[in-house]
Amino acid sequence: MPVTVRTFASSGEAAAALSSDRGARYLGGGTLVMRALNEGDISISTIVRASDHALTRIEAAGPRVTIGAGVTFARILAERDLSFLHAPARSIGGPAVRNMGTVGGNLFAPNPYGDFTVALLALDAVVSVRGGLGSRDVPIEEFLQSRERQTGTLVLSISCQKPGSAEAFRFRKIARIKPKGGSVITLAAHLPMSGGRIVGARVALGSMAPTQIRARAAERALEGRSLDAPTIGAAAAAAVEGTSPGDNALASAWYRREIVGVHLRRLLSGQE
Amino acid sequence: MAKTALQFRHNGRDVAIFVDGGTNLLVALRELIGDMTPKFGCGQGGCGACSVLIDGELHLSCLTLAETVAGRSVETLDGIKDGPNLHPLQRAFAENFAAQCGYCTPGMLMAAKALLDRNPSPSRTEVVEAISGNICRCTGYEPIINAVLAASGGRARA
Amino acid sequence: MTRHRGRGIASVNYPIGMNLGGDPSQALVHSNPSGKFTVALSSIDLGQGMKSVTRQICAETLGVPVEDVYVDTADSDTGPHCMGSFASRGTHRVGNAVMAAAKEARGVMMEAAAEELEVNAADLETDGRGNIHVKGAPHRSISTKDVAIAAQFKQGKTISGRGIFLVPLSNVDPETGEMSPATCYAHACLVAEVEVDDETGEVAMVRMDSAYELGRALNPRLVEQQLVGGAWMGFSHALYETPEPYYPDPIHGPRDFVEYLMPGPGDICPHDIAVLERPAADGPFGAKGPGEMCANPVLPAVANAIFNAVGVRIDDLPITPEKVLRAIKAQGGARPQARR
Amino acid sequence: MLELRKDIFADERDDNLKEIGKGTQRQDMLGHVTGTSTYFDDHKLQGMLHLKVVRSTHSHARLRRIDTSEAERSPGVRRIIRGADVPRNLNTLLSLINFGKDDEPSLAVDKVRYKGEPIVAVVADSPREAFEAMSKVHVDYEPLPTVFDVEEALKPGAPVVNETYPKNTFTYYDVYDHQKLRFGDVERGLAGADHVLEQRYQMSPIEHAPTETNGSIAAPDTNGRYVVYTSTQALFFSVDTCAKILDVPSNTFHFIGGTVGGGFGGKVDTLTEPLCILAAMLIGRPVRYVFGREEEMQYGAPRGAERIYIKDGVMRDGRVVARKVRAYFDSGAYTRLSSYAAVKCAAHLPGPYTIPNVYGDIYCVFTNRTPATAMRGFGVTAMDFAIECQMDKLAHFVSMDPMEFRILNAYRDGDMKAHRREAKNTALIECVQVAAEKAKWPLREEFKRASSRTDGGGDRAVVPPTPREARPQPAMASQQRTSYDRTPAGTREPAVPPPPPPPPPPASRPPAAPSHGTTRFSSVFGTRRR
Repeated sequence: MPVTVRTFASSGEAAAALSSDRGARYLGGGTLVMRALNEGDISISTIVRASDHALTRIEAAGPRVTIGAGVTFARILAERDLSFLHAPARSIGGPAVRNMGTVGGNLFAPNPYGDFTVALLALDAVVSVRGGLGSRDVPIEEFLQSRERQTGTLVLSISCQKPGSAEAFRFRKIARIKPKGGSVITLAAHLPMSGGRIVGARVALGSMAPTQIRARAAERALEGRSLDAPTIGAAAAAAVEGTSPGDNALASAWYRREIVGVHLRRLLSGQE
Repeated sequence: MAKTALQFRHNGRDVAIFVDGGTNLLVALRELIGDMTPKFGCGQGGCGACSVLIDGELHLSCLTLAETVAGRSVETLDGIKDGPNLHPLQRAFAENFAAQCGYCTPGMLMAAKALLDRNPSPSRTEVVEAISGNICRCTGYEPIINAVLAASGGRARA
Repeated sequence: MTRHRGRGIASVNYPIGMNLGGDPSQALVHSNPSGKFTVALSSIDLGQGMKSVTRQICAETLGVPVEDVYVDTADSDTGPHCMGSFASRGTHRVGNAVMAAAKEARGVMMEAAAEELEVNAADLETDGRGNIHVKGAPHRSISTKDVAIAAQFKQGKTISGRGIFLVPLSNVDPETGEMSPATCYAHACLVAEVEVDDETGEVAMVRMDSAYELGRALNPRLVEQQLVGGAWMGFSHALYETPEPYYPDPIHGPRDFVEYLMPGPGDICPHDIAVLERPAADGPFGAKGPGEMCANPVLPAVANAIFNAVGVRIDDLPITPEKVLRAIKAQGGARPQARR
Repeated sequence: MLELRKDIFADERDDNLKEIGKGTQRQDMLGHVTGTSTYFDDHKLQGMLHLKVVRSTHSHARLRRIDTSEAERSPGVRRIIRGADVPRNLNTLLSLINFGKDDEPSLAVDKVRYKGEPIVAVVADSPREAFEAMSKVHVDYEPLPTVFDVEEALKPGAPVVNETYPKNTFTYYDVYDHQKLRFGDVERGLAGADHVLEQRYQMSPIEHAPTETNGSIAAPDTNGRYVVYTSTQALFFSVDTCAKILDVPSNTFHFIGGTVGGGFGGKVDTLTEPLCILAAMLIGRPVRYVFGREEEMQYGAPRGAERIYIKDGVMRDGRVVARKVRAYFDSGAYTRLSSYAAVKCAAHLPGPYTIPNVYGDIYCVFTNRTPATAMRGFGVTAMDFAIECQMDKLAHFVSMDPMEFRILNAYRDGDMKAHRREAKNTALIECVQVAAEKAKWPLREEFKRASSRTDGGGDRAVVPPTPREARPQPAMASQQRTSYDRTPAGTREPAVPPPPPPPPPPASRPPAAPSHGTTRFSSVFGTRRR
């Protein structure tokens, strides 16, 4: 049976169609769903699309930015007000994938993908989703914990606070292949400064667990301190705490544990 | 099973086809329109051999649901020649021996064109970034990078 | 200082062609009535340039412009037998077959020309621009086109030739391994410079300098394609590639080009190449074959460079950051060797 | 950045050629840059069907039951092909030249020997319908113990991977479980050496990763023939392999190929053509069988991994006097071409060096992984890696410059190689010298002066006395290694291989003056001995 494609004008109808049909998958940029179809995933019987403009809207003028789930990485790179997200956006795929892949889709991308989501996790983003029972806002961390159960829901947008300054947010993807490669590990750190001290440190890691996770021990080592060598050393030493990386084709769990501290130290101290 | 009617511009020409649900643009172009210039390399978005321009933007046709190009403009390697004259990028690829088996070449050329259309005189780093989604197993990339730089240089002078 | 540079070398030779059940290839060459030639093969062009190099060999042998030759391959109805495109045999084996076929066709062409010019064929020569003339008397000349027309419509000759190149089977002595595995050998030496990060084990290529001896570079541009692309594949094998990352445990095999690692355009380095030509007695115009051996010296040269940089020996391919890091930790830190 | 060093060996060349040596544009370049070069998959045939293969999910298992009844009824399915439908469902590629025994089915019947082995082929109107039908093929597996390590596979009691070779090794000359190389007395050489170094090297498997995956299109042609568009890199190899498996005359087929999107050795195995043609024969419609990328990466044959042990004896002055090699080719579950890789590997010993005592045992070993095949540098790449890492270690060991160390040991014109042929037309020394020059790597005068054309031969040209070993009795039916003509299986007469051709006469030039005459062969730099 060929796949059925259903296109809706509103995200509401799309969400309803999605939650009512086990075989339905929402088509964002296509990088996940179309690949699955090409590779013979017959569990997908329906493709759901929505032409709702809200899904591709960017509100970035104020201190809090809201990005529609259907916004592509290319559009984020074209948006001056989103410069803090340019590094994570640039780390995704090659130019074609950035023209196609969306912020919403990245939330569902399994290892070794999903690098943009690492940045959103460090930024404490909020994910607004719409399920059968209407819309709600979910903290991204909670969203990721329950990601497997989210397939029936439609992500509408992601929102987060803009970092106070360029130095306050740092992102790095460690890949074997340059300039486009899968993640060995991905790191993002949000270090809001107040009076020379870090207040509300957030460190997020990709490929260090089944989903993107926060490095809470590293955050504790940073919290309330100034970003000096001893603090950075302590955070780097704590980076591996609470992680549960796996082996895959790109690197082993052992290697990921070995280098996560090194790369966090380099990221925080601004080394290449 | 009903097919969906689909109309779009293919290399400056209006085309109309009927597609099954779930048909990707690569299959539509190759099997329904007969444009064999985009190639199947992986169907996963990893090789870039199927790269085309949609409304001037570089896309992977194998990951593009055919229906989504309705009313839009799709450009493939088949459309970049100016009548009988090769596009400067095609000339530069030839002059720099930037093709061996030739299978990645259509995608490489479209990725390079997407770059030069926006940035007529890119740096080497920008060229490297622009072709980073395209796999070449033969050349080691150096001749391809040189070809794109040569083509852009040519344009800058022109 | 966490990044260390090192240089390593390797030198290799490579056997041209296989020898199993004999190693034949055939070619057919014929002219159309306007003196344009077609070479019919069943050999494969995988990108290595089979169509192009045999075209040049045919043109040189016939003494006509390369534009007057077209190579048609591969069709089992029209192309004569060829073992295939592997074992670096294309240029050497198929090239020889094309050369033999072109010689035969040239013989007929010269006979036909001699009849038209009323001279002895032995007194004629080709100018490579589409004319045949009497040695020392360029004005007594006839174009290959007119020769072809005369042969076809007046003399009733076919300007065509058949060629085969066969390396007969050499049996292997089961006790000593005595055999004739190949007829000639290409050679290479390569110097690789790398940079090793002793905190992460990452290895970056810095540059390569190499010398390859290939008998004869029939087309230097095609040779360059092979050597540049082959060296890329060489350091790709050395540092990145494996379909079984935990070999011999078959788990976690890559499924796509993100998981199967090959260096990208951002990982390549300058490569300065010298080509030496010591003609092989049995090669077409002395040619051997650059296709395979170009990658071989890179693997050990990179491994040796890593030792020179940080003092660890990784004898297990690919040399991943993990293996380098484990080895550095095992020896208690990087031990840079004498700078070369 | 390619420089032609015309100054070197100029006296051996005629450089007054018109076309040869020119950087003429490729004949196929215009087609490549316009996208009009025609690959196998660029043929659109009316009513083309799609073939996909159900592959084993186990690395080693008995097939208790293959139930295709539900799949047969699946929408769009034209035919389900099983092993019983394949006329000659057992083959080995090199049987075309009578090397090795048929050991691999096109579709598994009783047993699968690697994960991904084809079991059933599904032919349907669309890829989607083929995928749906594949999910309805039910295979009942009885898992068997597996072996993945080449040395484990050789141990007594290891699981038998491939019953055609019950010892998990290819059989050479009906007698040996490995390919031998014997030249001189390696044990004496090692005993007499100042230092002995033994090391283990492990090559990885490698995926060819051509941008165009393996595939073919087969269609009924006029007059009862079949046209086949193919990605093969060995056209007649594929024609004759298909003729054998499908048990029809080779002129039943019209193969068209020759323009291939990269091969590197991965398109020699005729992986798709036999089933594709069989489907076209059974259904009477054009059929297309193209590997997906994951299929290409995991189940398309890779370069086989090799494990190599090298034991070298070296003198303080840097001369390598003995090299003993034991190597294992991981052939995977079937032979394909690895049997020949071992022969080519043995012939390559001891590398481009003149070493008076060389000993090699090269095994082609069967394990429960995807069968390996040829790849760029076949049989040599891994051995070069091992030998050249070893040479670097030896140079370090005797504190010699690695470049000078190689020049010292390099083979030269007139030397006797370990496979008992005279070295001719050598140029290793010159390559090292030029590479050193390019890399601004200092060499001492005497090494800059060295030449491949001098100081070879003489007592380096003789075959040293080599101890003979007792030859065991033939283990099984004889294999011919004769010419390219196939007698029907079963009726093949055991044949004694003809005697090997005599080695060429030793170099006629007078022996080089032995420097101090202290060792079995005169070192070019004997005066440097400490």
